[in-house]
Amino acid sequence: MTQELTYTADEMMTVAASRLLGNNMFCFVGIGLPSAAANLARATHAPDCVLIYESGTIGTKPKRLPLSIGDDELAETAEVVVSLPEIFNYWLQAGRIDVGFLGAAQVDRFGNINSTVIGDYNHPQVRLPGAGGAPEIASCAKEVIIVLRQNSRTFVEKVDFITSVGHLTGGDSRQKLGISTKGPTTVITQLGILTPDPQTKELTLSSLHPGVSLEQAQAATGWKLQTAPELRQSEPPTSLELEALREIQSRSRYD
Amino acid sequence: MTQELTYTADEMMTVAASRLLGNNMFCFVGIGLPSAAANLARATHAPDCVLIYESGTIGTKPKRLPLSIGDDELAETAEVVVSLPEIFNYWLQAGRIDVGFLGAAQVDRFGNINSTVIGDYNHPQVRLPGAGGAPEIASCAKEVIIVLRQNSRTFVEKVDFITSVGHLTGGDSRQKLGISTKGPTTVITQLGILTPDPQTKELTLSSLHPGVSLEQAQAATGWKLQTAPELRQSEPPTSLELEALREIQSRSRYD
Amino acid sequence: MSMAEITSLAQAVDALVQDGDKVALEGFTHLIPFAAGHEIIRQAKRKLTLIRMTPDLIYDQLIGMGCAQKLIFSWGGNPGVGSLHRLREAVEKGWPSPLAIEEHSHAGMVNAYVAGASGLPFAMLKGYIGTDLPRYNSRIATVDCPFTGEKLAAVPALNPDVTVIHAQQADRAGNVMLWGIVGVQKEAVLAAKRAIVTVEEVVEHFEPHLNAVVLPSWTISAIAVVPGGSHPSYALGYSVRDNSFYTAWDNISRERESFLAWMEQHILMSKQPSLTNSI
Amino acid sequence: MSMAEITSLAQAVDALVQDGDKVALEGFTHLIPFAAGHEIIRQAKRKLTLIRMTPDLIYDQLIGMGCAQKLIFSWGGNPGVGSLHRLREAVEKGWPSPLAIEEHSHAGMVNAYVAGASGLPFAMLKGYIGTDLPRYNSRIATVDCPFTGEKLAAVPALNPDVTVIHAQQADRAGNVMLWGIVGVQKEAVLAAKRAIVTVEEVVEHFEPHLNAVVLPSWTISAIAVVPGGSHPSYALGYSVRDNSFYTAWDNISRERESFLAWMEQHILMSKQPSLTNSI
Repeated sequence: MTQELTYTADEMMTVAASRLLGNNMFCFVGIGLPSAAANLARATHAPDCVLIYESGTIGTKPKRLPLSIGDDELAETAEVVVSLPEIFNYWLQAGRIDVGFLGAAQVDRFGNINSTVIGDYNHPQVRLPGAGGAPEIASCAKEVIIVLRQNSRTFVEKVDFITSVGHLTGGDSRQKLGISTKGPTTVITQLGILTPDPQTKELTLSSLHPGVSLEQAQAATGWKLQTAPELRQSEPPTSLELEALREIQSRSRYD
Repeated sequence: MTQELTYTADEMMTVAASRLLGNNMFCFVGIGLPSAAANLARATHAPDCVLIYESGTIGTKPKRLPLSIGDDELAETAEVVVSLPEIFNYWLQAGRIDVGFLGAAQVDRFGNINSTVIGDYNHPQVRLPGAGGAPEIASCAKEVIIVLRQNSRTFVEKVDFITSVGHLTGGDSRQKLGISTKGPTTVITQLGILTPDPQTKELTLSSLHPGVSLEQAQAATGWKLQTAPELRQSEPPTSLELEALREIQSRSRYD
Repeated sequence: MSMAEITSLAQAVDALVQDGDKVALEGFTHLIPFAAGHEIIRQAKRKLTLIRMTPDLIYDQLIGMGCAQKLIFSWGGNPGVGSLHRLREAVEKGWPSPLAIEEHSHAGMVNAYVAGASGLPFAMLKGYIGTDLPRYNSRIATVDCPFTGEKLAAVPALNPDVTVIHAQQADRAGNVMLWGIVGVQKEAVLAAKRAIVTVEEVVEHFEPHLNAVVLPSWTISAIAVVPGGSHPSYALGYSVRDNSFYTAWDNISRERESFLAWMEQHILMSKQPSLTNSI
Repeated sequence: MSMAEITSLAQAVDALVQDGDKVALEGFTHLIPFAAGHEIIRQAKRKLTLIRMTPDLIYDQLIGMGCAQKLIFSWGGNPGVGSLHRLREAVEKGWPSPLAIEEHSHAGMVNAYVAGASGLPFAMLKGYIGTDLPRYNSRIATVDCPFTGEKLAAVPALNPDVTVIHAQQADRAGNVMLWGIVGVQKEAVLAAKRAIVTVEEVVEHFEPHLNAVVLPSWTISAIAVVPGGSHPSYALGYSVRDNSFYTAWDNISRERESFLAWMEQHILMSKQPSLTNSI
């Protein structure tokens, strides 16, 4: 009889996200949840995954999770550090990035990301930090993976402001903008995994994390949630994954 | 009684050219005659003249004249070495250069430079090396000084090919191209010094080197040579100038 | 061009930053010129157009103290912590004064600095595609490739009146070297009419570092020696990031009163960097 | 992306250079990849579009040996010596085969590589103003600034099939470092589909140099260790420029017969760099 592991919903989310990164992939990593997942991947199944942060640190191997995009640890453990014009033009815009790994304040039914403003732009209800590198990561990386906590305020029918384009209004509307990259291929939350329908590009539920019900997922979604043809259950974190994640996080306290 | 110094026409030319460079000037230097004159200026009256070669060497202080634009001596004695995109974009195009110091295969009545081809472009009589950095030096440096040996083949009414624009067809035709820099302000040869007429922009003779007659200058010019209102005689090289020039050249034998 | 003068920070700010200037303080998380920003606050410069890719605590302070009338930026937050309360209150409620914003993406800002450093009137990039930013920022336009017809985004060049950066070292000739995460500082300095650099120290000769940026003396107007001048950010090789201060700022800055009291005590009454955190 | 493979020069050229390719050998006077060019000659690659800012002796040799059908360049000469006789004879008389030329200025070429490295379809610059180059090169166009109306020159991006460079060092992971005059090599490599690098030596760790360029392993297809591989140009820290060879080339290359005899003896019959000139 194997012992049941206990883990949090956030841990499940991070582990599920980490599994999507393959070895040798070039991954442009956002700070926060994406950074945790990417470094977990590097600590487990993808030791040669190349992590790139927008501060210009390429092939960085931090031992603790960076609090900011430009922590000294990122520079000191990088294969090479380049200037911002180089990272955005010679690396991102040039199409060298396999996966853009993004967080978001809000995501909508078609995977568009809002990190700019809640409410009207000129009279904001909540002013968010803004775009940063995300708009060009979303259009230039070969594909985009989004990780965020899901609730009815973060998963909305339509974002108030498109900071970074996903599948726009669905169907082929993204391609019609002249973008040839895939856009969001997976959205991972603490409840499950969503993937765009191949035709409509609407985000559909393709996996539920253990112990999460369809009703819970629907309640945390601002549109009528469809399920993918095969709704799977996510594999729970292995003890190896959990151990590695907790080890990383224990090295990353900043107070 | 002072002893008469003997010197060659080429030495007179180089000395006359060197005198035009002021201390602290930023000078973008072509290889060959301009390089000799610029380094003579640095060895005599303009020790803080900042020499920039298109290889990206800024503030370089070579002890011997470089045979090529990228000699190791240029890199090793430079204040800083930058890449080619930086030297052309961040330094030349950005307008940081006071003087562009150029050689030429041919120059015409309005100071346009040909270093591309003699005869028809598609069926050349003589194929020359081509533009290099000169077209943008000619338009982006605040002013341009040209140094070349004068004869009826190098000083022509109209160049076969405008590689680097001078005063185009004279008058305000240069400005009408949208260029705000001064263009060629002086042409120095082994016979004398030419400057553009303030109105017509035609190159006129403003100084003859000692021992050179007006007739000799006219014979070496492919158009009817006008003299400036005040035709001066160039000061002969001083013993200091000659000594410095010969010292530089004695360090610069390449065989 | 003339060489950089080594002077005091107070003199440099007094001589080179004027009310109404477009001022860029750059440093991407690393080498943020906090001390110079504090001096701008102490000298009560007004109506500045503040430019910075990542306005963080120092811009929260400048904005909260009423120095700015406009902000050009691409990401405004307290990295890893949350919102900038002073920036938000200025944008949302106009306190202490209304703040106009011109908002870009990082790629747009970076290329605008590159264009400024290159003497070009604008920059182009594959950018802003499908985003709502151009709807609210008329300074994002398009340009067509004359060979392929491809439509590209265009943004006007950034040419600050003054750029301010912090670097690790200057040499006696007034050249400046920075290393580690070098950001967009080279371009921000070269794009500016004037440049102020604070440094950790002056050295006889630069020891090489991989990926070091050397700014020749002629590109800089004034250098001031201010050890710890990037605190609470850091200077690689000299200090570490004071993450606890970034966390503490969230509370300090949340209310106007606590913010003003902190600024009074730690910045206005001080002539020195308020805190140091050397290795 | 995958990492660079350390292999022989012959294997690298065989695997990565195909007949008909657009091939850029870069190195601005310094670090010119002569040995790699010689291997391309030995392997009798044909119908290449050769790209290089400053075609000098190595391109004279490639052209004279019939490898090229087109040349994209901005200055073609024997630096400090004079003309390239083989290039001239190809352009003027079509020997050994006709050579199409696409001619730019240095600034145009540099920016075309930058655009290529940046994934942009074209580059813009304040360039070619008032020159006759656009009359004979239809790949020089203009673009208007959408903000100021200023007219700028535009050139298409350069994206070679293969870029070949020589560098001082590689490390065991296949990263490459060059220093001294670094030219446009970083951009030429990043703009290319494939890249071959010859190096003086493989080291355990890179010692930093001011202004060094480090090309990560992932940007390079193959690395070959070829000490002296830039002779008669030089590798700063390893060799000096063999100026006497540049001077001698003027005579060697003047006549077809003397040229072919020299190539036969020194290049075709050799598997090694024909001459070395170490410090």
